Amino acid sequence: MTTAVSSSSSFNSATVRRLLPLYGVYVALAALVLFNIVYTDNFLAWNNLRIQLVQVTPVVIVALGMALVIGTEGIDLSVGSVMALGAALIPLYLGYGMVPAIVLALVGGVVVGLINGGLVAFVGLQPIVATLAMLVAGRGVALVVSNGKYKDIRDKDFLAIGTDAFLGVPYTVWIAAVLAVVVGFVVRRTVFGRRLLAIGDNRAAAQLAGVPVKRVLVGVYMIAAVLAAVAGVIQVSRIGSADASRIGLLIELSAITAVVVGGTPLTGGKVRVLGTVAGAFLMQLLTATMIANNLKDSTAQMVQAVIILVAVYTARERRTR
Amino acid sequence: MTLVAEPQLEKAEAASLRTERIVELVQRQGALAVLGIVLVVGLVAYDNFRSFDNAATILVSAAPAALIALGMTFVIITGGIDLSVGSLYVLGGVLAAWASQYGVAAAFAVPLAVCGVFGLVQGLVIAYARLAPFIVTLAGLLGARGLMLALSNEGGTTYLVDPGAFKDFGKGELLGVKYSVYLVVVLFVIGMITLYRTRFGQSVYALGGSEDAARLMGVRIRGTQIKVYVLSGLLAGLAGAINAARLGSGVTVLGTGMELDAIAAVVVGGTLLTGGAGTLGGTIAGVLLLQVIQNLINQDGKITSAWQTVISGAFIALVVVAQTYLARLRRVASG
Amino acid sequence: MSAPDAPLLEVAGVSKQFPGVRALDDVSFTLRAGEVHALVGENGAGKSTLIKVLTGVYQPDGGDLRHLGQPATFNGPLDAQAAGISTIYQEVNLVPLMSVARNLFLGREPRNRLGLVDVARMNREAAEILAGYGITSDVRRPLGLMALGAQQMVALARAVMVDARVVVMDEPTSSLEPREVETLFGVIARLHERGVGIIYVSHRLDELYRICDRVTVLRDGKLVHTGLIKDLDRLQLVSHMLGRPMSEVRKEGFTSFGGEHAAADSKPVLRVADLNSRHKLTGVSFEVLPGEVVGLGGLLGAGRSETIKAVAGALPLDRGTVEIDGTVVRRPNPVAALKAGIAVQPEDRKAEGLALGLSIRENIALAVLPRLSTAGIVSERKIDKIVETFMTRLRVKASGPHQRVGDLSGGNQQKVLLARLLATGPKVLLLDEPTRGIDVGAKAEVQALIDELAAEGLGVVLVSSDAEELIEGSDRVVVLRDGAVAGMLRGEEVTTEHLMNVIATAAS
Amino acid sequence: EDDPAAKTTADSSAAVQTTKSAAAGGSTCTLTKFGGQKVDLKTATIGFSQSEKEANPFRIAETQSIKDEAAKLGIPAANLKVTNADSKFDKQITDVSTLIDQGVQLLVIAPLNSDGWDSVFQKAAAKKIPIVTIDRKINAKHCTDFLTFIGSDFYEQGKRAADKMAKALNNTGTVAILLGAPGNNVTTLRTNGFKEQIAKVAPNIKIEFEQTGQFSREEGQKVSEQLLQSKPNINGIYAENDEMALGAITALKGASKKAGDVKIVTIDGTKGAVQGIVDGWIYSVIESNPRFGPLAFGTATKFFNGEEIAENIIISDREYDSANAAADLGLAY
Ligand SMILES: Nc1ncnc2c1ncn2[C@@H]1O[C@H](COP(=O)(O)OP(=O)(O)OP(=O)(O)O)[C@@H](O)[C@H]1O
Ligand SMILES: Nc1ncnc2c1ncn2[C@@H]1O[C@H](COP(=O)(O)OP(=O)(O)OP(=O)(O)O)[C@@H](O)[C@H]1O
Ligand SMILES: [Mg+2]
Ligand SMILES: [Mg+2]
Repeated sequence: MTTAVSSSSSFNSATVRRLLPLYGVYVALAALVLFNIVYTDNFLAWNNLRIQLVQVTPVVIVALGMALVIGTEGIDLSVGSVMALGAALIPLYLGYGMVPAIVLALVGGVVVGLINGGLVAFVGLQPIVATLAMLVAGRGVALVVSNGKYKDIRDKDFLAIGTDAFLGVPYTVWIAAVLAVVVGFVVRRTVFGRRLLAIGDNRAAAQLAGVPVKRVLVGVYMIAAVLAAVAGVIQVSRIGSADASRIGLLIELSAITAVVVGGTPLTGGKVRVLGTVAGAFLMQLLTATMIANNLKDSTAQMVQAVIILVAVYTARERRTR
Repeated sequence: MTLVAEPQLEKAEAASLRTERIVELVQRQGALAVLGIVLVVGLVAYDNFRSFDNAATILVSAAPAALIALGMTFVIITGGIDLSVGSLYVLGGVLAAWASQYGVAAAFAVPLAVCGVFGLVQGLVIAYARLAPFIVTLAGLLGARGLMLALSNEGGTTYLVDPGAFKDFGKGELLGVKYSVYLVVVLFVIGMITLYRTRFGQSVYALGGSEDAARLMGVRIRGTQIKVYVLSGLLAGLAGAINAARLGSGVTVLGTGMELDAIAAVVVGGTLLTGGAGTLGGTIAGVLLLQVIQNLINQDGKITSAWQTVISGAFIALVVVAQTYLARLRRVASG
Repeated sequence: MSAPDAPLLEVAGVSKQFPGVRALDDVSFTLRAGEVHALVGENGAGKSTLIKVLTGVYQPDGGDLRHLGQPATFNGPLDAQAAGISTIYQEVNLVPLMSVARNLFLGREPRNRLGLVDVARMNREAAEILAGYGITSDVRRPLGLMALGAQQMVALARAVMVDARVVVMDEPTSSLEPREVETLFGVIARLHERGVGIIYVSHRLDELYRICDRVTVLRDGKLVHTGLIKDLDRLQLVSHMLGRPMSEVRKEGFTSFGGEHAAADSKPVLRVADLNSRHKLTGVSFEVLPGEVVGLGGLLGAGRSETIKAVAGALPLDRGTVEIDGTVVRRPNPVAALKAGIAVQPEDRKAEGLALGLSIRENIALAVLPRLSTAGIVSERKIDKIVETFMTRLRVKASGPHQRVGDLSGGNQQKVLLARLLATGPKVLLLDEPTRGIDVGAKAEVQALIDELAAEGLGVVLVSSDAEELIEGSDRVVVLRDGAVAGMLRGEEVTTEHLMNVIATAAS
Repeated sequence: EDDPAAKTTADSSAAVQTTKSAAAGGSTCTLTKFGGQKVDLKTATIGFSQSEKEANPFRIAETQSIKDEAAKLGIPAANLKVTNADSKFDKQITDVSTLIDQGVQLLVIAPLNSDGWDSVFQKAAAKKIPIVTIDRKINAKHCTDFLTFIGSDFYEQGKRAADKMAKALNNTGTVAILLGAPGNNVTTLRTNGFKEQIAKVAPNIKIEFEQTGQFSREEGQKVSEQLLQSKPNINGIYAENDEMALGAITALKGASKKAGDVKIVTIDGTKGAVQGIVDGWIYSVIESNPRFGPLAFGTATKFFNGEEIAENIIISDREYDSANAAADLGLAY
């Protein structure tokens, strides 16, 4: 955010200082894994790992989109509501089969993404405001769509997404993994990815360099919303019911935490996809550790607060100071 | 020598300056304008909306939110954000109810002290570790809630406010209006003086306007940052305390989403989330606007809870979009 | 206190290291009372860094700082200010959203008996003070609405307002128009009389010779010369700065522009007709032939930058057309303009030009990504090739293509920006202050490059506040005033005299 | 699309609440003692403040039951003012204040929290508006602050759940509790009732795990998944509402457990949970009947007719187990 000022850099710890922000999240993750291996029963059992993977999936998927948005120096608070909307849309068309229902849910995401992106890119609202409004209204729409009630899902094919596995790894985890790879590819290797980073670093300059800023921004918010909708669909298939009032509640905070802990600065111009995934895992494992060790809710929340701070502190950018 | 600018301007420029001023006024007071419209609609459409009691209810209900938004305005003008206020609000209420057994002074002092320290710690981390306020106060949100749960036996124990001066404060009225409303008014006046007429206030604007420039101009960046987060913490704690006095107990199930409501009120009031500009008058209008909308929804009584949420969200978007367009108009008018 | 003849400020053997750069290396510097001390050097020589060390913004890694003969440490600009050291930093460092008066008085607002800021008095005094600098706009309006030059004057007023013993000016004239420069020099003369020590940084040599007593030359963070300025002629000074023998340094006083280029009978490559934008432009029209450099002249705020932006599609237009090679650019926006072959170098390279957080490579490739990709996937090989080509051609000095642009010196940043423009293979180049804030060496290179590009058949529109540069560089000059064309100089008329004439008659 | 109204009316006769002990516990209150005015419900304005969004079966059934009963009594729809606090306690206080300002003559409140109603009482008392609280009790002075509480005994529900668990496990085993939302007195009472009864009747049952599932299916499932990893030998799960129990079932299926491997006892009596008994996944469901309409309006009518009203009107909740689940599925909501 700012440049320059005070203090000097010393050389002896220079390498550590340079590498810690880059790999801090992995170090923390490794430390937590070690702790669990020692203190948590059955931690290394495949079943347990599978559960952790499955549970972290929605956060990972949402955080991937969030990372892109944050890369443009934006933020998307509406992802939880989009999950709810996606979830609420599923039962409506499940009667026509699984595919139309999923497509409809994703279209819901596209629409919200268009609105978010439109408000940010064309109207010029600050992202946090635009998506805050959508956070409130989006869940309302989800509730209206679902008529205020949750619906139990009985469609076997659809539920299979949440329960079945391929090569021993649940479908949902495959989906998240593929999405992570795709998003990573988009950021590193595509025109869209480069442009997104340029916009995050200096929007005015990107504009004058002929980057179609508005189109890219709308695209980014749309991807974020569609990913959130995917997370919503996965969540429904896992729980077996679509509850618009609950699904995705507060997930925006988890996702933002995962992104930032993973080393993507909130100031834009940089996106670290693998770091984001690791950040999500770190937070997931943290919760799991505390539940497994039957910590009280109060303690759990305070511990989480401290760990977030420490993780972000190590991951922060230290250039020029 | 006095202001010599205007006489020298050509006629056309003078005219454009005038339209600019008008647009500027409308934009700055946009929330107030919308509030006016909404009030008129309410007065015309709903009989019960017109009553004095209803006005008093709106004011009393808005009091805690107004205090939180007051602190939030300072924070947002510096370009920061404080997500911890909702948790501090609950924590403040629980502490006030617990401390009320030691008298009215303790009932105010304990929540102020604890929430103030919470704000201080956040401010220190933001100023010295230079972490993003969003993340620091997000951690603060969790930490304060955790502390509140720990103090209340995981939320299971609700401390009741002791009968006495503190409870009387919650019940007391002057001219049919609760004391807390007067307290809020007084604090807003002090807040305005602080923001517009003290050096600290100037440094708040400067910090949000351009941190680098402010630093080079000799503004104590860290000091200012720390102070606004302490202020925000104190006000959230105080809001919790006056609410506890009103409710008669330290309710533990409060405050979720309160931070977003406060941010929405501040933004609707015309304060820029990017910092550097904003007014407390706008914030009051923003708080009241959101409260009045709720009230009107209740007056109607037939809007389902799902639609209520849709309306609230759409309304925030509408006001902010309108403001953005007005701001743009103003920029065009001023060249 | 201290010995009366002790230097105001003194540093001995200071060093300052940034990641990857030794910005200052064992530099010593002395400022005496009542002297105007020039601090010169190429871009990135360490001038701004030295100033920031002197004023407490940076803590040096090593070396001593003495203030009035006493060892001192400044823990921030506030400390330095308290010690009577005022600074005008290189980039205008004021708060755009705050009012002019509040900016002027920030941190030292007049207060009434209650200790509250006395706003009425503050506004009154601000208006009085600024009137002394020729600024008459409403001090209650946000500073950001003022022109850059006026903002610079506010910064100057602010720095001089207090009883400063030392005033530091880092390139104060880079955004001032001639009249304002005179005002500034008047202020400097007054300060000089009062015995204030002034540190003056500028790339404009004639200014140095006009107002400075002594000069210190930095090169690559090292002190290479310090002494009386009258003992050095320009050639010697430039040779110190560049670190090249005098014989290699061009004769002083001339730009590196060559002669005329345009072939008179060719069709215009750019035709701008009747540009109108409310409050900004009224009926601006002109043409540029292939191989021609058309200068835009005028005072600050005349609408030169606005014209450039309008042509580049970055300013909403009420009316008007932009034609490239006979084809009208429809729906003017930066993307369409770029497609049509218009490349623009904006005035403020940090705010609008470069993505400072990204690498040189990514900046150069940014505008041409579609050409370097298939089906939306970029080809790293193609990027490498184009980046290498242009880094070599423009002689960008950097540790490599992956260096962060924000860490480069001003001149090299400008070259990266130009590289990005050229990479798009434009037909028309719009250059807004292409040599602002870059050193003599880089400046010469950029000017030579403009010549070269014109010779290759590009149409160039050049904006420069440096009259000499404008006259030397342009084949024709379109003079603007208040957003409208006030006159046109061509052929023999392209002289400083004529330019001043047109501006003066138009302004009266 | 299913129509909840139609369904509720269809089985309303069977599923309607019955009081357990009309005069159990506490004092009684009459119109004269309370000091209010006689009001004819048919023409009165009545306020109903709902605490949570009508998104789960309990809240849906509760609000619907109030509306249906009002319609049945011939109260014009415009006279029944309904507000929803969206789980925000501050909002509920404001909602009720607004209802009082609108001149309601009877308040039916489903409170989000038991404490914190001082300002509402102050206001309601000034206008002598009787307050009937349903499903959760408000801690306050009877006949001054409020008229009556109609609802279940949550502590008793916990105890009954404990009895069922003891029976299911033959008095030995390890049990996990899926707690409700923290800070909620329903959670507290259902937890205390269960724990104390277990300690009394089956001291060999160990409670090894207590984590909050926030009364939600999603959280219930998540926590149960973690539970099944760290404590794979768990014998029973006590879920403090049906939603969390349904989440736990999904978790059990995911961990390849069979129906009946882990005994689940839960509270509420939603269709999904009772179906769970039929399917063999749930051992027993203690009901918490949300159909407050008839009893609430009936009590109010009696009150305005001058009859004595008890402080607590505790309803007798059904329980479902394998013996009656299939037959009584229609009674579930
Ligand atoms: N905050 C910083 N972080 C890293 N490197 C820096 C920083 N500030 C300056 N530098 C580097 O230090 C060197 C000296 O920079 P400085 O700004 O002092 O040059 P200068 O002489 O003022 O140049 P110019 O004429 O362009 O203003 C340059 O190489 C620059 O890139
Ligand atoms: N003294 C002034 N007070 C307020 N506004 C001014 C003043 N002078 C100019 N402006 C405005 O600032 C803008 C500056 O215009 P512009 O940047 O196009 O000028 P320019 O000729 O390019 O000068 P520069 O050399 O700074 O590039 C104009 O739109 C003008 O309305
Ligand atoms: Mg410099
Ligand atoms: Mg310009």
